[in-house]
Amino acid sequence: MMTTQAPTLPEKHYLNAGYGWRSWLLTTDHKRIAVLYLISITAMFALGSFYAALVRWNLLVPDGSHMSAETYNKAFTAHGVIMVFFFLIPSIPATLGNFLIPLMIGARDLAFPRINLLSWYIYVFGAAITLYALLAGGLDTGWTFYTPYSTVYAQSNVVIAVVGVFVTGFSSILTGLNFIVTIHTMRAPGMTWFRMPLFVWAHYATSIIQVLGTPVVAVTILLVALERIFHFGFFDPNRGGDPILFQHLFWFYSHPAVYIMILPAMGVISELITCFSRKRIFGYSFIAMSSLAIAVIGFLVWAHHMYVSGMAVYSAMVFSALTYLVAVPSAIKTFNWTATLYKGSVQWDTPMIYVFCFIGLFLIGGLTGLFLGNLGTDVHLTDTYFIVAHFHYIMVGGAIMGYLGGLHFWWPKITGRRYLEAWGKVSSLLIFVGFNLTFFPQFFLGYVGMPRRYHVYPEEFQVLNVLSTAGATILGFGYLFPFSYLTYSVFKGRPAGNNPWKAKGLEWTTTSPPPAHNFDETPTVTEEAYDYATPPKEKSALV
Amino acid sequence: MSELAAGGGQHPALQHHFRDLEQQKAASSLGMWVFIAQEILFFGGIFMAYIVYRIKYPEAFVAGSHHLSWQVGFFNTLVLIGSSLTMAMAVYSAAIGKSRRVVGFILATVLLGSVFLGVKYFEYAEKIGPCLPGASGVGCLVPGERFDASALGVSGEAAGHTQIFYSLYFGMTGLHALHMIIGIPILLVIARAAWKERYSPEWHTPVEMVGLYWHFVDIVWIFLFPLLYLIGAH
Amino acid sequence: MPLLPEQASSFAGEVDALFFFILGVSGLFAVGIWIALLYFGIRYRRRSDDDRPREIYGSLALELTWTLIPLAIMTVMFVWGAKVFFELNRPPDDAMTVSVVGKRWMWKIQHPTGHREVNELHVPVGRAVRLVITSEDTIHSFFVPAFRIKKDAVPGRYTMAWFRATKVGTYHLFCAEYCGLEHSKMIGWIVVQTPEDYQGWLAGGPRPDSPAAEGEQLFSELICSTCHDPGSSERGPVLTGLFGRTVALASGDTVVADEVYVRESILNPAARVVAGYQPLMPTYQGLVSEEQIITLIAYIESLQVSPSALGRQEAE
Amino acid sequence: MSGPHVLPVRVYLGIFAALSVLTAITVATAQFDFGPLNNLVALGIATTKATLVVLYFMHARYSGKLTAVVIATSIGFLFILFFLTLTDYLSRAWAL
Repeated sequence: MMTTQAPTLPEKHYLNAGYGWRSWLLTTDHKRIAVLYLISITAMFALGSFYAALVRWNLLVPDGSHMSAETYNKAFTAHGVIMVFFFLIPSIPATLGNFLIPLMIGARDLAFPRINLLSWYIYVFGAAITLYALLAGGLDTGWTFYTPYSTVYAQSNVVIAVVGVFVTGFSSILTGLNFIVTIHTMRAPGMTWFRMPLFVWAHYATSIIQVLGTPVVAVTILLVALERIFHFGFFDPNRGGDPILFQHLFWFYSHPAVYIMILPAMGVISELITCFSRKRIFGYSFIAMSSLAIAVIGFLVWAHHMYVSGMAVYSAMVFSALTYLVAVPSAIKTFNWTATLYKGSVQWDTPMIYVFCFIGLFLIGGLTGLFLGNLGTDVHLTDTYFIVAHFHYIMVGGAIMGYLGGLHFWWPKITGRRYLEAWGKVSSLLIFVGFNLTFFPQFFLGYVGMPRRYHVYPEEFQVLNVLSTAGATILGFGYLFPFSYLTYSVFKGRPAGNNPWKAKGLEWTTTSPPPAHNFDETPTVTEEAYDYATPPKEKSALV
Repeated sequence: MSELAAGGGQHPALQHHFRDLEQQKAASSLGMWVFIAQEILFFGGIFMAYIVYRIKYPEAFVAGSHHLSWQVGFFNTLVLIGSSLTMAMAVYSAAIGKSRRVVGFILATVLLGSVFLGVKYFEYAEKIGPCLPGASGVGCLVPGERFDASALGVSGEAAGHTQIFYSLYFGMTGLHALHMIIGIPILLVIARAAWKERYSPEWHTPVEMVGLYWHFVDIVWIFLFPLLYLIGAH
Repeated sequence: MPLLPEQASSFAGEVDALFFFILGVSGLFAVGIWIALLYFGIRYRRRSDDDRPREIYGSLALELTWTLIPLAIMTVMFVWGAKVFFELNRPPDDAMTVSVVGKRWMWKIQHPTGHREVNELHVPVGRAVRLVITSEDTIHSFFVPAFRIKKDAVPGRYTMAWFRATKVGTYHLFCAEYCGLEHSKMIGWIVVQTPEDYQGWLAGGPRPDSPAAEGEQLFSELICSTCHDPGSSERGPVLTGLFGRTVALASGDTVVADEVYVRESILNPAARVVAGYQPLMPTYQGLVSEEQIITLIAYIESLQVSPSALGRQEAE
Repeated sequence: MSGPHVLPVRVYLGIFAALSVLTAITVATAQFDFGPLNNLVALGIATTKATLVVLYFMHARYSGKLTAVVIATSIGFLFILFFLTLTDYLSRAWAL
């Protein structure tokens, strides 16, 4: 560490720019909105984890004696709905994206600050409606709302939940819209597209998916609600409707949605891996373009969720071929990250541990996707625990590891204070172990044929389920650590100084925490991205 | 904050985080177009349902469409195209600084929009009326138990499938009408601001933005009219 | 605690081979990258604060190699997968047809001989069995892990799967598409027997009417004969020898009269009218259940020979 | 959406007239049965009308490349939804 006197907090910054409820609930400062999102999605993550615990608790025993089938069905549905719509989709874009994109491209704020606040209120309003549906009576259709169960046979709060998710969808659309316009029109002079941080590229690609994908699922679940209220016949086979059409429209969004969840984490990894190996990213343009490629090709592959649904064989072959195509950009990214480490100067701080966790686990998640995109093996594997393991390796092993890594990396910039490095290392390893113990056994459960969403299951699957529940306990316990020491650091953490990691990027040229208006003068960018050869410019001591 | 203060009499509408008015207008315009892109996909979902079911049940769609009066649809289309014209004239008037005309044209647009919704109301009333409790149920075209396909001149399974056509009819025209119901109050807000001389040739972005939205709603109807009202020879 | 499912059908071997091929290739790449990650991470760990690593921008050659090679390998995976998928969806002609109707939380199965079973399916080993699957309410999914087959039961239409059991034994049958409260209880067994045991089982069970006989009874009850019997007013096409034949339609194109066409003509007669006939037939939607339709189809299928000879075939 | 660019009024009136005429044509052609041609004509006219509205009423013609890219992308993704879903529905009847 530098030998100069210990860093101190700047006297004026966005956190003390105003106090009291009004300064927070009516703010249009993208940094404060990011903090509001951080608090609300952490709460939703806690609730989603509670339901996950319920599911794992039930699966300890094969006879389902721990809870009724109805409670179990409502628990896995709530776990799915909360985690997908209220944690994973907003997680990185709404917190780190909101906070960092203006800073990274040298802008004072997002293009539409009021719409940014509106998107948070829409998120909270949608969450309130959905939580009412989940808590007062519950929803038992699964987060996928498959018809005709959701439209004709379900006796739970389908319409209320649909309205909640429909409303929340617009929060995601507005965030995406805000990012696209900001990245296009508000880059600082000199910040050309190919000098932008890859974090911004990843969010640009994510925003395209958010804007173009979310409305399709919005109208689809709206049709489900219309069918339940007015008995329209869209998906009801007795009236000529086609349940498979619902699956097409639903997965048209819901597959690109998994790229909404993983692309921002990839952006975080590109930032972290360069800083902690103090080296330029390997193949910048390839990683940037692969983000866009994932966003576009991601829209062509949705029916690999439907190979056994009774769709046409030839059509399934088209989707299988395209699914293999979408695997290529992810492979390119992984190879490029690994190549970035070559001849670098790797520092194993907590964020870097999360980077290694991300790449290692995302590799398993991505490669198991090859089994599921494959027509032959998917017939056996779809709707089994192999699928559950696959998407948890991508979402928890990938997106959440990336989210935690980014949170730790930019924590000094967001709060101005340092967290305790030792606790960071311990908890990241604990989370790594807990995660693998939870989900690796599920690959075997899947291949042996245990179907998804089963309240009771044959005895021979019990041992693997007990292993998985044990892992879930460790994972749950592991997540408490970052929650506690990060919160602790907000109040008691040592001031971190403007650039504790000596990272490149415009956000590190501001004070920690940054001033309310980000930059006194709009910076002009002269360097290429990740130019770690030249030391980072210290914030000029004048202003 | 030094750079801002020296902005030299910058435009009152310029928001603090933009460099200049040009950047702000470019951002607003791109934002609106991206919003319209999202709306295209939103309607795209229900148009997908229309395409699939029209392929599966052609004769039910022909029967259902014949029962719709294309004359009313034709009149409504002209009304909506007219409202698009008045909207474009409103934007034109804002661009040449005639605030009074902006208010006039926007009110004309609102009027034509209301006429359209009024016609829609009567079309719906004619189909929904018989379905209400206590009503005879003859001629009820709302899909559900009381759906009465006798007037459609088609029997058996196809009669059941006309329920799909009317589900799509109410779904698509309902979504479209909802977009107009949301558009009209926004138009009135812009009209009030124009009445207070807020807009000038340099800055009349809100008028342009609501114009883009209104034209998009008109385009949706331009596709809805032939697809719902004019299927097969009338 | 089994880690690998039994291989009890003709597909199982090939699906497993495909699975282990993908596993092998993915494992190779994964381990390779893990080792590279850890090796680079440790070998080039930060030794002093002012390390200045060399500027490496990237290399087109490397990018191409790790794009084209994975693409080539994945093409092999895709082609092999497509081949297996084709086989899964194309039953041999000699397969015996078993109808499966999913109804919330039970599987109702009917053999060609008319035997009915709930949540159980007895099949002779080595015999190709073609499953014609439908559902009476929500979507279900007929999943037999040991045979590596799975097919959704979609209400309102037939879907098809087939298997050829290769090992005697009892194997799990699961419902793999969430269908409500008792989704996890909608399970059962596939009992694969030697041909002798199977015949014994067939004989042992209560002697049911053959579906064709049931269909014939229903055919007369619903007075279909007034239009369709030879020598009647012949307002409807004569059904003798119809099943499996290519029928010319009024609209000009032709269709093979298989289960799907017959079922559709019962529920939606006006959809594809036979050439030379008027669409007079009323719909039977809601008048006949899925099982009754299956028996009608079985009866029409049995009309290969003139109806009078039907009695003799019954007696054998 | 460049500010100073203002179209003369007659352009708007001309476009309005064109739209009305095209609507009349679409209604007229719907009276006769050209078989599948009816659909093509109806969609063709509707697309022409939509393009006129986008280019002139919405000033897309004078709004630069980015607006064109946004419009093209959204229509492109719409076609992805339509055509890839139809690959399923249209190929269901094909024999294996």
